[in-house]
Amino acid sequence: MARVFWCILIRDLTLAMRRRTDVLTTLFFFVIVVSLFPLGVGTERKILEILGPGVVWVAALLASMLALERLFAADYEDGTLEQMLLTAQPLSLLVLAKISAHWILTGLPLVLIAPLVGMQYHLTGTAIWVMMLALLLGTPILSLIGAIGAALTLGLRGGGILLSLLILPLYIPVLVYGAGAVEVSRIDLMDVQPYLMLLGAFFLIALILAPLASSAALRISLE
Amino acid sequence: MSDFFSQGGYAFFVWGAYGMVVVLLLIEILQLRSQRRTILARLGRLTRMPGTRTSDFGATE
Amino acid sequence: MRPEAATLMLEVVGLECRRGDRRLFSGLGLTLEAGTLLHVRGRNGSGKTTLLRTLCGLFAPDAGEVRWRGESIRDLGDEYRRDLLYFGHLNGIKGELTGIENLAIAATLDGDRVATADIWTALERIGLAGFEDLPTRMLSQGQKKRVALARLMLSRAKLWVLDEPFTALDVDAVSLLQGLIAGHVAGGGLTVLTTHQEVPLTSGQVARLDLGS
Amino acid sequence: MSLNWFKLASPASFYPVAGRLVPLFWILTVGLLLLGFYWGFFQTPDQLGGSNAQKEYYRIIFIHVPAAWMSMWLYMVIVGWAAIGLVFNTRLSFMMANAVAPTGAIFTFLALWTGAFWGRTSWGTYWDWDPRLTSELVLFFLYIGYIALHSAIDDTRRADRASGLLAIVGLVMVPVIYWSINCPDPTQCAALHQRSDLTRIDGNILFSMLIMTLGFWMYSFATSFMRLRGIILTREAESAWVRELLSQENPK
Repeated sequence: MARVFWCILIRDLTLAMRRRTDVLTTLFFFVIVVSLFPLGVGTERKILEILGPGVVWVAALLASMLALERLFAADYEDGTLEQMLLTAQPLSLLVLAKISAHWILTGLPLVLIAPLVGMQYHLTGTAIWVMMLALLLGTPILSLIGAIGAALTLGLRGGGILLSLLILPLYIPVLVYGAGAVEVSRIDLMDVQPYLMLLGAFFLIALILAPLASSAALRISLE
Repeated sequence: MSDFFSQGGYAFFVWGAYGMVVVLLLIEILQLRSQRRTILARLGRLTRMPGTRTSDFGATE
Repeated sequence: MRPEAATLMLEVVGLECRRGDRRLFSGLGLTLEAGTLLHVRGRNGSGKTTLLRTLCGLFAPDAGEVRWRGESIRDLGDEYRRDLLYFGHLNGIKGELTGIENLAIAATLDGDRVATADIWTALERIGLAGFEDLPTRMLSQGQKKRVALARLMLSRAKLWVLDEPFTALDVDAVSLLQGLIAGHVAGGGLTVLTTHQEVPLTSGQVARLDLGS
Repeated sequence: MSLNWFKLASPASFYPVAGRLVPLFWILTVGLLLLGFYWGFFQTPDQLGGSNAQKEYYRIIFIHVPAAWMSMWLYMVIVGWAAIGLVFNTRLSFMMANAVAPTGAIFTFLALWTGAFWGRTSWGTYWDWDPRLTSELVLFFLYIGYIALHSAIDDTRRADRASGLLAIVGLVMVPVIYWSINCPDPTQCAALHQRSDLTRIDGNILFSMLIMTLGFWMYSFATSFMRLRGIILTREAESAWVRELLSQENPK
């Protein structure tokens, strides 16, 4: 089991390393969106402090959404996905490995760059730490839920737009508690705990259910 | 009668809400009627055209 | 013939498949015993590929079922897929990875532990000596197909389902593939394939199925 | 063998049944809606007008609540049929789900629209980020997503199954979304909508609300069956019974 998981994980990471630009585009999209906001709403420190958490989370949502389209697309086009469906391995395990690789490539960089964008919004040191923690718990949920949508819209014309239509409403809970955690951390750090625990609970539930739903969706899409 | 239409000064809101219901439901009904006519017309053309039965063959061994 | 090999059997019972709103075939039944090759023939759009995908369990039939060793493949699930090797229109190899890497991953996913030396040998036998560690996107169409076909040598699957395996192959590769299939069937395996070419098979039984005559 | 027969014959045998039921549902719809309208507007002046605290804008609730109920109920119906279709691989159940979806989307939109008018008169604003309003909006997105996904896929079977799975995923997510909007602070929940308690509502108001709901329900049956007949005809266009039916209806 573990051998197969690592095999797919390393395979996807290797593939990404041989096509590096794909990884960087997501990251730069995130940075650009976050940097554009102050130009639109004004650069006043007070406004930015209030908007910061929400903006960062909305940008993270959009960035992970953009990357999702390619989660299964390449494997679908060259037939390797079809072969994965025909192996004697549980498909949800393979899907989980692919989602993990996808998160390492598109979610983790967002977590790591968070301090930088946090400073753009004058967030305090603690708020930045909370934001990183919330992103660390929240971005995997985005990848997990998004994988279902990516599997459903596989190979469709205009799949990217459709994908955002299907998946963005489902991201609401992550957005509410992810941004909420950073928000309350500015008042009292002790209030942060229930938010993070909720995100953690969502993550565990998504970790169990999303690979099952995604593999069911893949079997439908590859019929 | 005008009392009925004025709805105690809330005419815009009451009739705005009811009006939208009536409009949307009517649109749906009309759309369904025209859709049915389109389908029947298309199927009618198909049946009159010979040699369109591409299915209905069984596999032989 | 070993006793367990005698139970190897692929059965198709009352199969009906639709594609979209169109019925491709219905009431299809056949039995394929160990050591047999089934050649599926038919015009374009007669449902050859759909039939093959149904045999693999990729496509759920609208009626009827496929049985392997007497059990429905839906119930067998992963157990059936362990015995199965499918070769479709797409090669199923990654252009960014080398032939060696592609085959090693495929073997791992099949649950086999294949030594790297065996992969080198397989690639050499299929005529790709010297190309083993190039990214496969640098290879020609036919060479890519050869990489994919090298899986046939490494796999221990009992049932091969091959959809148009001979296209884009040169004469040498065609005869090599024919040899592989003949060897597989002679060794008690089963093969289902579609091709527009005639397959001269020296040993074993060849059954034919014509779709949409 | 009987199951096999059932599967194949279902669309063919259901088509005429639905055809006979459609006029019946239309009669019920018109009757119930007229009764509900009459009761809501002419049997409730004591409660709504004059010196009473309840204002006449309260009449919006006779369509707002039924529309909201129907929007949720029809989504459940879609999920139910989709689940049956995915488990038993029956084509008719997916057709049912598809036939219901547009009507459900319309009721969701109407619930939002009438809710906005209701909100303007009672809270003083057309829109507020109230949990129920926001959840209804999310439900609207789910309907749109269902319909969009279905129409984006050319292969009907894949379209049926994919959108069915999406509907089920949506059903799992709706409570979580509702809860997250309702309790943005996990330690305490706030709600603008007062908790609804049907027993506290005046009998006449409740009566017209329920009659309107029944009317909308019958309307949903009527439109869904009409749409279903269209879907069956389109999908079964090549089968013998449709051809026979057509040659009977318009002989050459």
